[in-house]
Amino acid sequence: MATSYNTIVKDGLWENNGVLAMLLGLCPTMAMTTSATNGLGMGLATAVVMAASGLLVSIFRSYITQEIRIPVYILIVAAMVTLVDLSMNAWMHELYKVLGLFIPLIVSNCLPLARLEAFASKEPPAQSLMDGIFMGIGFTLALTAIGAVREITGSGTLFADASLLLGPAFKFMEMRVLPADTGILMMILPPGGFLVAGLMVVGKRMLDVRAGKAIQMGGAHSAA
Amino acid sequence: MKLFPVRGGIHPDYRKEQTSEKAIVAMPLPAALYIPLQQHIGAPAEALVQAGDVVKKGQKIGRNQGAVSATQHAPTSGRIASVTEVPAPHPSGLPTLTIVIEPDGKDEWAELPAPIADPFAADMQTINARVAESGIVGMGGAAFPSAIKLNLGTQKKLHTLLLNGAECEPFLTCDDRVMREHADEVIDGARIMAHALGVPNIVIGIEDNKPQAADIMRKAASAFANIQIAVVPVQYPMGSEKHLVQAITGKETPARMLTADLGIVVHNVATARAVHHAVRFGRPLIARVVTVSGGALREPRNVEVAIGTKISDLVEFCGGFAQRPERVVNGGPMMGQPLPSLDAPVVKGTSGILALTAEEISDRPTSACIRCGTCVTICPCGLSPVEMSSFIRKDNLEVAAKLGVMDCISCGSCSWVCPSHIPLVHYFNYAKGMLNAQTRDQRKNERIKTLVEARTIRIEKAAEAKKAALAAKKPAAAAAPAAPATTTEEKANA
Amino acid sequence: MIPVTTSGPFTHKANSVQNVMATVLLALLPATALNMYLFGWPAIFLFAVTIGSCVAVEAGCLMLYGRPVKETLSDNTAVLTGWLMAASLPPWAPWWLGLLGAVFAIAMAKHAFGGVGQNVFNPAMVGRTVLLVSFPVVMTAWVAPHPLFSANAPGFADAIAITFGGHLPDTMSAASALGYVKTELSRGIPVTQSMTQVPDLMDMALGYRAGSLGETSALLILAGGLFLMYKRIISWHIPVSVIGSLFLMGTIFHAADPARYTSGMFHVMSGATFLGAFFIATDYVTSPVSKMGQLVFGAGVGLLAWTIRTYAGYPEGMAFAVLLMNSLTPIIDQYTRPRIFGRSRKGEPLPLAKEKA
Amino acid sequence: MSQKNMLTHGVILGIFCLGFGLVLAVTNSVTVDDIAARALEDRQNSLSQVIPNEIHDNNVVKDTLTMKNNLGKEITVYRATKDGKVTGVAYEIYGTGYAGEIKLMLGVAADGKVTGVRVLAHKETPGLGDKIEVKKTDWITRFDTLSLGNPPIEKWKVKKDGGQFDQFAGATITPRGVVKAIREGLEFFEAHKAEMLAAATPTANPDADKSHTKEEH
Repeated sequence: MATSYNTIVKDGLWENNGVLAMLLGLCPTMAMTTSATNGLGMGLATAVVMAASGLLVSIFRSYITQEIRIPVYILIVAAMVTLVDLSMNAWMHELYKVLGLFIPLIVSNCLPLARLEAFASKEPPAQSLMDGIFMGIGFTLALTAIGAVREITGSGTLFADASLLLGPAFKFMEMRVLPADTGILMMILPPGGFLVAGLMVVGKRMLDVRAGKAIQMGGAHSAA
Repeated sequence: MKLFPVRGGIHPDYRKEQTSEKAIVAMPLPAALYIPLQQHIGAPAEALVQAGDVVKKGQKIGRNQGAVSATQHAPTSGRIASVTEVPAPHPSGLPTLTIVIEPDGKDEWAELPAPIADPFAADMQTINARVAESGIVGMGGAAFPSAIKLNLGTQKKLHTLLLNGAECEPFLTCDDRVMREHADEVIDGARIMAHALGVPNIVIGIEDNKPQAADIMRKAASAFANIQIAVVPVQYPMGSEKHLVQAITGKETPARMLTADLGIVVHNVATARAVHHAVRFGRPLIARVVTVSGGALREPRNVEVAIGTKISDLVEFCGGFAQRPERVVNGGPMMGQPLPSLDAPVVKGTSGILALTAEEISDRPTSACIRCGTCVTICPCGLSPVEMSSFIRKDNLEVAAKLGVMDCISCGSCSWVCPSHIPLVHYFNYAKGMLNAQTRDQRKNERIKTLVEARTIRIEKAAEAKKAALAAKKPAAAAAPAAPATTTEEKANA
Repeated sequence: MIPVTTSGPFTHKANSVQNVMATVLLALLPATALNMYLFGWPAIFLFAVTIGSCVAVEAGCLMLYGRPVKETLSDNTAVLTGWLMAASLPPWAPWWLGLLGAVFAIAMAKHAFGGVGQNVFNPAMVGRTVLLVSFPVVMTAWVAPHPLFSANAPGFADAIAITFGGHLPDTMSAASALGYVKTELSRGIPVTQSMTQVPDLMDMALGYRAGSLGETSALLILAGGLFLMYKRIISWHIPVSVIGSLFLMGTIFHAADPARYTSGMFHVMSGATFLGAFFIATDYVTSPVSKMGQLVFGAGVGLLAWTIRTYAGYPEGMAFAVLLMNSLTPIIDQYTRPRIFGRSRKGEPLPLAKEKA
Repeated sequence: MSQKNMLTHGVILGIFCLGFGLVLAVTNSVTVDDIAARALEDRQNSLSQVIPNEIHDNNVVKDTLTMKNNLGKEITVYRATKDGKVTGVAYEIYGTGYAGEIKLMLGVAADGKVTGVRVLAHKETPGLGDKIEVKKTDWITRFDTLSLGNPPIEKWKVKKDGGQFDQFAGATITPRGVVKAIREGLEFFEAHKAEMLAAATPTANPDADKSHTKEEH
C-alpha cells in the first residue's frame, strides 16, 4: 500500500511540512535559524539523516517488532547522526564549525522519529527514501525561510557565509540587504526565532484557509 | 449586636428616597383581577372554580397540589369571568393558567377560618396548617411556600428565626414601609413563626440605611426579651439569606445545604405580617405591599395592592409613565426580572414594579474583558466570574461547573461592576440552566436504564418461570397462561 | 413594547473601559509633563510619535481583522500603551524607535494574541524590551535634563534634528544612576564610592536626573499611583508588594555587603520602580485577578527586578521582571482563586459544625 | 510477554546495536585522522591570527609551556620559534566585562610588542559589548604593535578614564575590561620574559603528543 510520490512530495513540502504544519523539530528551528545559511545547512544535514534512516527502517521494517521499535528508531537515527557528524567534521570542516554544535541535536529532533513511526515503518523503501528526502527538503525550506527573515531583519544580510557551506562558487549569494548596524538585534536572538516561526505558521494557515483547505493541526507537539 | 464581615459586595445607587418616605396607600380594586394558579416555586395549584362561579373575598379558588405548592384565594368578591391563559410576570412572557375575577365592588368576606385564639398555646401543626391553608409564600421574591419552611423544625435542630428586613435591592422600600407602619404585626407574626418552628430566638436583620424602621422595630420588640434587632451594614447583597446569616452569626452555610442546617430559618418581614393575618384573623394572603418606582414613573409610591391586579392598572394608579421607560422590571433592579408586558398581574412574590430610565440602567454596549478582576473582588460567593464567563463563552460548561458556577446566587454584583458591561449573570444563568438540564437528562436516562434493566430481569424471570412450568407441566398446556401475564406486566411499566 | 432581553441586573455602575484608561492617563500626566519640560522638544516629539504610531498600528490591526475601528480605538488602551512605552524610552531617541516599538507592542504583543484583554504580556513592556534588546546603544543614550527654554536646551529646529535626523549630540550623553553604579562596580569601584557620584535621593525623587522620558520623577509617579488608588482603579496589593520586595531584597543585601549591593532605598527611588509598580505591573490584562494572586505577582516582580538589576547584563530590570511574571499570571490565577462561599479551599462543601444546642 | 518473545526482541535489538556499532566503528576509524588534523588546524588558525606566520617556522601548537598566571590559573603558552629562537608567544588572558569574564588570546613578540589579540569567548551584550569581536569591528586590531611603553603605561586606559583607547558608543565597561586585560597580559610577559623566551626544547604537551598528527608545517 504505497503512497504515491505526488502525495509524498506535496506532504513533505507543504501539506504536512515538519515545521509549519506539524510543529516538529522546533529546537533546531529556533537554535539554527539565525541566518539563512545556517538554516539551510541544518536542514540539509537533517534531510540526509532522515533519508538514510527512513530507508534503513523501511528495509528492516519486517524485523522491527512493535515492542522494540522505538529503541531501534533511536538507534538508527543516532547512528546516522553520528555518521554525518563524523564525516562532516572530517571532510566539510568549515561547515562543521558552523553547525557542529547542532548536528548531535538532530537526534533529539522529533521530526525524523515521527516520520519513521508514521511512514517508513509502513511503506516500502523507495517511498520511505522519498519521504525522508522531501520531508527533509520541506524542513530545509522552512528553516531557510525563517533564517532568511531573521537574518535580513536582524543583521541586514542574506545568505552570509553561504560560500562556507556551499563552496566558493556560491559567493554571489551573499548579500547585504540593509546597511550595516541597522538590524533589529532581537530577531537573531531566540525570541526572534519564536516570532518568525509563529508568523510563518500563521502565514501558512492563512494561505491554506484562503485555498479552502481544512487546517491541519499538528498532532504531536514537539518537545525538541 | 456583634456582626461579622461578609466577603465582597457592592454599593449601588440605592435611589430608595423616591418612595421611602411615602406611606403605604391602598389601591382601589381594578376592573378585573388575574390570579395565576402558579405564583410560587413548585407545582401549580388546581383550580376549584370555573367561569360563572360567584366567589367571596378570601374564598379558596385554587388548591395546592403535591408537596411543594400553595393555595390561591379570591382577593375580593365577584364573579369568575374565566379560567384562561394569561401572560405570566416572567421574562418568557409565556401564558399560564389564570383565574380571572370580575369584582362586584362589595368586597364581601367569605367565611374565614376561625382565628387561633392563642397561637402560643397551639401546636406547630395547627399553625403550619393555617399558614399553608392561607396560601402564604415567601414575599421577598422567591415565593417559596412558607409552610414548608415552617415545618423544618420537625426535621432539623433549629435555634433561631432570622427575619430578613435587609431589603438590599435598590429602589425597593416595601419592607421598610411595612416595618415602619406595621411593626407590631410583623413582630407578632415573627413570634408565631418562632413558636411554630420551636425556636427560642428571633433576630431581625435590617440594613443600616433604614434607621427609622430599625428604631420602630426595636421599640415594638422591646417587650420581648428573645427578639434582637441586628442593624447590618449597607452592602449588597446583604439580603441573600446565607450572607445575612453570615453577617449576623459569622457562620457560613456549607455549599448545597440550607441555613436551617446551621439551625437558622430565614423569613421575610412581609411574610411574618401575612402569618400574623392568617393566624390572628384567618385572613389568607390576598394582597401585598408593592414598591412602584423608577424614574420613568410619574408618582412613585408604595401600594398595598390586591394579588392579581394588572401591572398596567398599578402603573395607572401611580400616575402612569412620565417618560417611556427603558425597561420595566418585576422586583429589584439587581435580581428582578424584565417584564415582557404590562398585562401580567401582580403576584405574591412581586416586591416591586420599576419603570427604569436609561440613565438609571446606565448600560453600555459590551466591550472586551480587560481582566480588571473587580468581579473577583466583589463576588460575595468567592467565585471568579471572569474565568467562568470565558469558559461559558466557549461553551465549556464542565470547567465552568468546576469553577463553581452552580454556587452563583445570580446576585448581579459582577455585572453591575463590570467596566466592559459584560452580561456575566446572563452567562451564568445560561450555564446553570444547561447544567441543570444535563443533570435532569442524566437522571432520566439512569431511571430509564434501571427500568429497562428491571424489565429485562422480569422477562427473564418470566421466561424461566415458563420454562419451569413447561418442564413441570405438559408443553402444550403451559404456554397459554404464561404469555398474557407477561404482556400485561409490560404494558403497566411502559 | 418594552424590550426584553437578558437577565439582570438592570442598573450598572457608571464606569467603562474608556473611563478607566482615561483616568490612568490622567494619573500619568504630571510626571510626563515634568519630563517634557526637563527634556524639552525632542522628548515632546518622541512622545507624540510613539503614541501616534500605537494608535495607527492599532487601527491598522483592527481593520485587518475586520473589527470596529472607532469603537475599539476610543477605549484608550492603545494610547495608554503608547504612553507607557514612550515613558520608558530615552528622551532624545530617534522617531523610528517609537514607530518600531509600536509595531512590536500593538501588532505583535496585543493583536497577535487577539486584541484587548487577550494579550499575555504587557504590550508596552514588550515594545520597550524588544527595543532595548535590539538597539542597546540607542536605548541607553540617556541625557541629562535640559529644561525647556533654558540656555543649553535644544531649540525647536535642533529638536527636529535630534528626533527625526538622528543627530544626538555626543557630549550630552549621561548615565542613569543604576547604569552608572553598575558600570563603576565592574571597574572594581565599590558601591559605597560610586554612590557619591549619583544624584542624591532627593533629586531622584523630584526627577531632576537622567532617565527615561516619563519616569524620572519618582514623586510625581507616586502621586499618580496614589491618585489611581484613591480612584480605586488599582488596589494597593501590586504596588506595595513590588516595592516592598524590591526594598527588602535591597536592604538585606546592602546590609550584608554595602560595597557590592546598593541600598533598598536606592533601588526604590531609581529607574522605573514607581512607574513599574504603579502603572505597569498593575496592568489589568496581564496581572492576576485575585488579590492574593496580585500579592504573589508583585512580590515576584520585585524579586526579579532586584535580581536582574544586581546580577544580569542590564542595569534596569523592571520591564523584564514584569514580562517574566506576566507569563506566570495564568498559573498564579489558577492557584490563588478565592475560596468559594460555603466551600473549603479544595472546593468541598464545608463540614457542618457541631451545634452546642 | 512470554520469555521467548522477550528473548527474540532482545536478540533483534542486539543485532541492530551490533550492526550499527560496527558501521560507526568503521566510520570512526576512517575519519579519525582527518578530524584530528582539522582540530589541529583550527588551533593553528586561531593562533595564526595573533602570531603572524612570518615570524615562526615551527608548529606553534606543539611548542608549549605551562605557566601559572597572576591569578594562579594554569595557562598554556604557545611559542613561536624561528631558527630555534623564540620569536613570540601567545597565551590566554582574562578580562572582566559587563556580564562576566572575557577570554582573549594575546600574542606578544619577543620584543614585547603585541602581535595580535583576539576574543575567544565573552558574554557581553549583543550589539553593545560584542564589538570587541573582530567579526563585528576592527577595534581589537588597534592593539597590534603596541607595547607597554607605547603608549605610556598611564595611557593604557579607555578615553573616558583618561587613556588613549576609544570606548564604543554605549559601552565603556567592555573595552575597559579588554584594555586592562591586555595591559596586565603585557605586564605578565615582562615579568616572565626570561622563562618564556628560554630556548629550551619544548616541554611535552600531552595533547600534542597523543594525537599523532600528519604535520603540514
